[in-house]
Amino acid sequence: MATIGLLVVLPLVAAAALFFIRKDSVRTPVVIGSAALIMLACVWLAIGHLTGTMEFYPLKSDIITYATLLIDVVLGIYVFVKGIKHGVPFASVLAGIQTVIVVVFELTVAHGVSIDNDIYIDSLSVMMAMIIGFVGTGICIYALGYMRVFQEQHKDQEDRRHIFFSIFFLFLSAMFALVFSNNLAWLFCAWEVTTVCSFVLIGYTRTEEAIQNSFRQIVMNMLGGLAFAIALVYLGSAGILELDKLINLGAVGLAAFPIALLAFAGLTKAAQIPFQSWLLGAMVAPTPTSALLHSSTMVKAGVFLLAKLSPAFGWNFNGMMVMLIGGLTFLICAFVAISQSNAKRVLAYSTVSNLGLICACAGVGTPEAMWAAIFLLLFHAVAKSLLFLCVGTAEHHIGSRDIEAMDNIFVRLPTIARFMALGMLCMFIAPFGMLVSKWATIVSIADTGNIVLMLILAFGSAATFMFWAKWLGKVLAVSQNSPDLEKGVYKSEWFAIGFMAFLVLFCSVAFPFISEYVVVPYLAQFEHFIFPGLLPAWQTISATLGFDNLLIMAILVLAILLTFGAFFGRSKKRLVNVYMAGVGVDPEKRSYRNSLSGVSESSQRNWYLEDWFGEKALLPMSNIIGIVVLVVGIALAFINLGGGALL
Amino acid sequence: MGSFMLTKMSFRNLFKKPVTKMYPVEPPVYTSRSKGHVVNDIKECILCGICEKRCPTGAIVVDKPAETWTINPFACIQCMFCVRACPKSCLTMEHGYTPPSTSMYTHTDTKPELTAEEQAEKLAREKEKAERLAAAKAAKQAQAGEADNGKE
Amino acid sequence: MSSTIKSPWIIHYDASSCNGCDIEVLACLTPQYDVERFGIINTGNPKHADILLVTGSVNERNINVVQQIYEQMLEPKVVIACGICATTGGIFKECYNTLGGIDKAIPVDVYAPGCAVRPEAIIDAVVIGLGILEQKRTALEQGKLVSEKSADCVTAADKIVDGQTVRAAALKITKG
Amino acid sequence: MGKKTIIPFGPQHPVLPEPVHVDLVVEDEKVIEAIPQIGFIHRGLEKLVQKKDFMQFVAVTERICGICAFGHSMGYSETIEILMGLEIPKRAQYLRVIWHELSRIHSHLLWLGLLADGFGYENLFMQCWRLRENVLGIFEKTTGGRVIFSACNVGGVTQDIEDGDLKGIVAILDGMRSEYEELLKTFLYDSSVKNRLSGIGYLSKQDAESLCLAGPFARASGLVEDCRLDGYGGYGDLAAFEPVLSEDGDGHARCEVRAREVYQSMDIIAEMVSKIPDTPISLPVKGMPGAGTAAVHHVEQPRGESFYYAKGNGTKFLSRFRIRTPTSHNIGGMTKILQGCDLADVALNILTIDPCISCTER
Amino acid sequence: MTVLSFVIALVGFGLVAPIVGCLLAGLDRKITARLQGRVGPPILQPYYDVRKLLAKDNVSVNHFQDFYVAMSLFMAILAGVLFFAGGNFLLVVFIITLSTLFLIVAAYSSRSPFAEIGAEREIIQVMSYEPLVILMTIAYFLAVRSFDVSAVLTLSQPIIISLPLVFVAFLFVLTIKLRKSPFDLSYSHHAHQELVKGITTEMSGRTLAMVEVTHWYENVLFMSWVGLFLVWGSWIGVLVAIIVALAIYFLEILIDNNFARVKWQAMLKWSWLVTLVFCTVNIVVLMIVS
Ligand code: SF4
Ligand code: SF4
Ligand code: SF4
Ligand code: SF4
Ligand code: SF4
Ligand code: SF4
Ligand code: SF4
Repeated sequence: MATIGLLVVLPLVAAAALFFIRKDSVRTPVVIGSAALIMLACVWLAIGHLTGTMEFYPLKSDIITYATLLIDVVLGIYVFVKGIKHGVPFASVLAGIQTVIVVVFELTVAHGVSIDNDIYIDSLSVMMAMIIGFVGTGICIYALGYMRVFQEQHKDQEDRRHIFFSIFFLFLSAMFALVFSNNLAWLFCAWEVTTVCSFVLIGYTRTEEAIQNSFRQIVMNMLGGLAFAIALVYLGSAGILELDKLINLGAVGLAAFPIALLAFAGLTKAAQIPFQSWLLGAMVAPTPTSALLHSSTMVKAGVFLLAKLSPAFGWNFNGMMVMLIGGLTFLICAFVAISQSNAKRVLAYSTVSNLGLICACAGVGTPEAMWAAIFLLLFHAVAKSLLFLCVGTAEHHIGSRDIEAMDNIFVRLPTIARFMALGMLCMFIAPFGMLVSKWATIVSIADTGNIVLMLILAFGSAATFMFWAKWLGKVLAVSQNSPDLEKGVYKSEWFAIGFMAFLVLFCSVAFPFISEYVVVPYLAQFEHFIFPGLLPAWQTISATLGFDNLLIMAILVLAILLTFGAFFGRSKKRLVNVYMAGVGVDPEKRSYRNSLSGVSESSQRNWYLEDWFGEKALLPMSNIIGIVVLVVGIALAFINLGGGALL
Repeated sequence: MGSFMLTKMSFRNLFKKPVTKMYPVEPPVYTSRSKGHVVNDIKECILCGICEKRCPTGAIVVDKPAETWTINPFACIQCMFCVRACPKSCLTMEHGYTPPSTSMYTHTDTKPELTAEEQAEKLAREKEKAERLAAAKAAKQAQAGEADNGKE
Repeated sequence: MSSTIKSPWIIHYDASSCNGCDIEVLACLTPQYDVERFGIINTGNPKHADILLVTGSVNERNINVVQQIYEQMLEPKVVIACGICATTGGIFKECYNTLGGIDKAIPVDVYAPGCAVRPEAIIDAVVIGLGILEQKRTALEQGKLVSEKSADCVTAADKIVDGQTVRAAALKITKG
Repeated sequence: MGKKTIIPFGPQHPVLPEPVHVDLVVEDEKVIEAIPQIGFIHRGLEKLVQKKDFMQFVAVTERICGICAFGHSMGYSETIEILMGLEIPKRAQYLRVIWHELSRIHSHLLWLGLLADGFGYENLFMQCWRLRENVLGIFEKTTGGRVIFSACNVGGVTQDIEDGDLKGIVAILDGMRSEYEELLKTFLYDSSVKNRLSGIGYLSKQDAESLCLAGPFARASGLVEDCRLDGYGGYGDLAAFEPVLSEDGDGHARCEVRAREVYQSMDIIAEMVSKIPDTPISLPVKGMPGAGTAAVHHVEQPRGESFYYAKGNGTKFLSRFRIRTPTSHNIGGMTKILQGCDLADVALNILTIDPCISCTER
Repeated sequence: MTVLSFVIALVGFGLVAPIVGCLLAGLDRKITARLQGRVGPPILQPYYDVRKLLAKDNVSVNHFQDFYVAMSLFMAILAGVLFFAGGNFLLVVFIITLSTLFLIVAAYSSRSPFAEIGAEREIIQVMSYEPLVILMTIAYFLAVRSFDVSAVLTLSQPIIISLPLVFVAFLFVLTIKLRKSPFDLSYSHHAHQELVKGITTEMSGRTLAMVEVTHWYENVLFMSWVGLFLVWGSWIGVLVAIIVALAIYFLEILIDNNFARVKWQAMLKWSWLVTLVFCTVNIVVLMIVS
């Protein structure tokens, strides 16, 4: 309990301190020190609670409640003012409405509701805390070096790194608060803080594009926030303001409407179709921001909420809505990712796609599906952050974030390229985590016999294979000697990247154990209210997935690591030149005698299949479908499921 | 439109004996006109050198003093110009190509040494020829003499 | 007898042939002659090929190409000059842009004459080439190879050159 | 996306029977630029007229190209015959037509095979070449050579075909018909073949006209373009001659035109055999091509019009000999159809014009 | 799957599969030749080829390619072993995909324009067949109620009875997996394609030999997938499976010899369409019936 407090307060203090620190020499130790402390606190928390059952803490602190109200109001005013200033009145309107609702709600309805438990701990939230604590802080450390280079390369911009780091830690604090709040009002407050933090971070560079995209983000997430606020009012008037109670109600169907609204909020935050564009727009921000948003904060808050709500889904309209939106997003964004050549955009689409899968799993709501969702969340966090950090560093050293520019990066940035490849492997191929999680998804879907999801999964996986494999190929292409550009990479960057790589491998190897000792016990507590007749969680997973299979995967990971360590690049073969149809000139450059008797360089560009899978080809239609599904889903929840009964 | 349109032929092939000529297990089959390599019946050859002049690739070299007729089979293009040009018809285009080899070589025919009989015959022929020539010369002179006489 | 001579993969390059020899090389692959009987595949890729069949003579333009293809082939390898143009330059040897036979560019192991070279001659040439290939393989195993045609290859191969031994060697391969 | 895929296509490339080089710029698999280059087979044989006398030179012209070998020796001989005012005997004219049309059959079958190989239909390639061996067999039987057979020279032909053998040729060709029918159907109607050929490399009739295309390439775009219509040599005695045309202008049309021309050639041969008169097969050539005389001539080769120019100077050496070959006409069309095609169709598009690099570069 | 069955499968598949695969490949070439009216090579030709390749000079374009190819071979063997040990079918599918990925990466690593385009096409091929393979495993689960391969042996009838359309769709993509015309886009054994030798352009000698052997293992594995549809809890099932698998293999050879190579667009479109229609119909019917 105290650790939780510590986890929320520590980063807050760091944020406050960093706001006033403008010197690198002071900032570095502060960041590293707070990061270390946060990590320690996480470890401490894990030792106590990782495998335990759910615990609740009645805090009953009015001070915190008023503080949250205050924060909500401040945030509302901030966004309101920004919206006016930058000519986006819509954002101001949303912020205004939301603030008014919340203030009225807190001062009237909420006051009358008694809250039993404000804070809870279960293994899922501990796991989330670990992700935030390790991955999030790792990214903060990475940002030290990265932002120094960034500032050097953008001399024209005012040095606002103190704000940057301050917001980073604030973000972490909010995330910690978010994963442990049982009090929905508190949760809402943390929710809004993350929205505004990412708003600030996306707009960090203050370029026109950045500001425009930050507003797209805030508008879309304010929509979600509004839904959240309405849900709060609705629930408050029914006397329920606790997450666990809400979830327990879920299956009964009375809370269908507020849960639909919360799911909507989760979907916006998780950047699901039709809201995917805000996350794509967020790519204009410096890479640590993207890494943070994608791996451990923001979008993870969205899927975390959905995963929490998951037991309340299932074969009801809400579950259907979440599942369809998630499935659609998974499929479409995986396809669209094929057509992207900007590395960060590929990562973004892949994130959206993966989040879609998590949402779909959450929507299915069976124990295996939840199991899959949780692991997808975990592996996505570690692998994606690794990838973002690698891309960021690569960008600084090769001067482009285009995949095509990464040609021959294997020789130019040897270590980065290898780590990048590791991250990619983890994203889409057995025996690494993401795929094993996807495996569980397949199992759960096969179990429920949901043909639509089956098809989505089958085709989406194929698309996933394509966009990763071609990028991977580009990264692993070898020429015999090119300059090594890795010299200038900062230690902090190396540390963060190495740390993420370690996490990726650790999770992959420890997979079976995480499953057995952390996730399965978590799921076991829900067995009583989902699908009566199905086996309890642990047994279904062992029957269909099998602990031994997980073990095989883990052993395979180890075996691959060992063989790579032992043999990779150790071939003794004599090197020869590449085949150039008989007219090769310089094998290093792949040049050849061309048709004008000059010398041309041969090159290879990946396939993007723009006509088939381009944004223009796929997104408009899917956005429309997404909107229709959302509208119909929420409307059904409102009309059908007897919203009145609860009131 | 349709698919598998070649299948009938494929099945026919499958159950028929393959058309493959089993060279080199079976020797090659030549037609009566098959062109292979040029052979000189050197006994008949008079080393006139016409073939050398007509050969477009310079594959033939005739060395009159040494009494040799040489062909470079790695330069001959089997055009048969030489065969058609030979006044003695001693060149023939034989079946069977020059076998491939690890090095290029030439083939030389030398006019064979004559046997005693042939020698005698040749001598006799030459003698007769000389006589004939002498006679002709004499006759010509005689004629000329007559003509001179006539003029006078 | 090693597998090397049971699986000679070829690559064909048309240096400056008139097509006459080219189509005969191709004809070798087709049903009537079917050199796949001997395990021959037309790979079209120097890195996979054991035997380089060159047709036509070399000129200023293609001499580098011929050399590059040859260099990109892995040892053990054999070059067969197919046709009169490839052996001596043939009727074109006096042309201003013709440098002469293939041996002007790369070491040639077997010369197959004929204008156009007959499929049977190509088969014979390959059979001779196989003997050389086998010797080169042994040399390679013993670490004695060799990108140039080594002297003992020539003499040893010469021994099996006359028609009879060629036939005998070929029979052994096709039956064995 | 700054970067483009740039591939050196050829000169050594398994899909190209002859060395051509194309700088291909490709996006995904779409060709956005193709710059061809030739020159790998240039020998400079036209200059050989100064070293080989005009009678010998027929052996050189025959080796301009090993596929239309006979056609080139015939074209050359006829040019010289025009130059020297020779009227060769009818039997020789007819025999030339027979060999020439046989060459066309062998050339088209060869091409059909290569095309099949180009779209990855190995079996079809094998079957085309299997049938083609029949024609090569006829060549060997009548002349002794399989591909280059020195049957033509200035003044006539070098060897006769007995009447019995002529009947035999017709019989062999008739025997081929039923099997060829199966191949033809496969080429024209098999869905997988159509899938590859239909619609690729389209050229309209206007394009064909403005690009001066020749031969089947032009005829496939609906252009009536066939030198045989001029009735030179034995062609003048044909009862009727209608070029095979198609209006579609795509790869499939080119395939169809050539495939159907095989029947046409078979018919021409049969007609020639039935009409062939019993005259000598050559006439003695006396004298030299006169000084200052020049002649032009054209011949319809399997790939289209081949154009000859010869100029005499009173000696046995010509002072000039020039050829313009069908591929020189057609290469403009090829570059045009390569733009925007798929990488997988590059080889096919190159093949459908049936390029003759050997004769083009000489 | 027990450790014992794993060990037995390891020895059995590890040793027998290459022999069977080699013979299948040899048979393929022989029958192909006969269909074309040729004599064709000896049945053991693939074996000679590999022996020959092993004797070639030891060179490469970089120090990584042969490692990737070795990994590809290793994964193919592992997939087969897991399959024959009666392990989890999905696991087998994933591992064989991993094997393909290593091959793709090996091709990329060469930085040869032809190999790289081959790799891109291979990716497209994976993309074409992957949906079906995943749906097939799901259909298998629906029919057997287990992902374990060994579970078919407990059935009273072969699963083809409940999954006929899935089987047909599988045959469709089998052509891609066996790298047969019309779908031999990324590389084929015969040259004359626009990519020289596609993926294997830069592989030579031992590396190429490994690719060939991988292909043998893969072929045996894929043919046993065919067999999987036909076995049930009786030894006759195994017999039937072998006969049908051989018949299917012949069918594939026939298809190989009767089709022009298609372009990737057509491949993707057709295989997805077939997958979508056949699998959906079959699975829906299956779910309604059961
Ligand atoms: S032309 Fe005849 S006779 Fe004269 S040298 Fe030649 S072969 Fe002898
Ligand atoms: S056949 Fe022709 S090339 Fe051969 S020697 Fe006679 S004239 Fe010369
Ligand atoms: S040898 Fe004769 S057929 Fe062969 S390329 Fe030379 S000229 Fe042509
Ligand atoms: S003639 Fe033409 S090709 Fe020859 S050198 Fe001059 S410009 Fe170049
Ligand atoms: S074509 Fe004519 S001008 Fe050109 S090089 Fe040959 S002889 Fe000279
Ligand atoms: S077009 Fe030219 S190169 Fe091609 S076959 Fe005919 S003559 Fe030969
Ligand atoms: S068109 Fe081509 S193939 Fe035909 S004769 Fe002319 S050069 Fe030879």
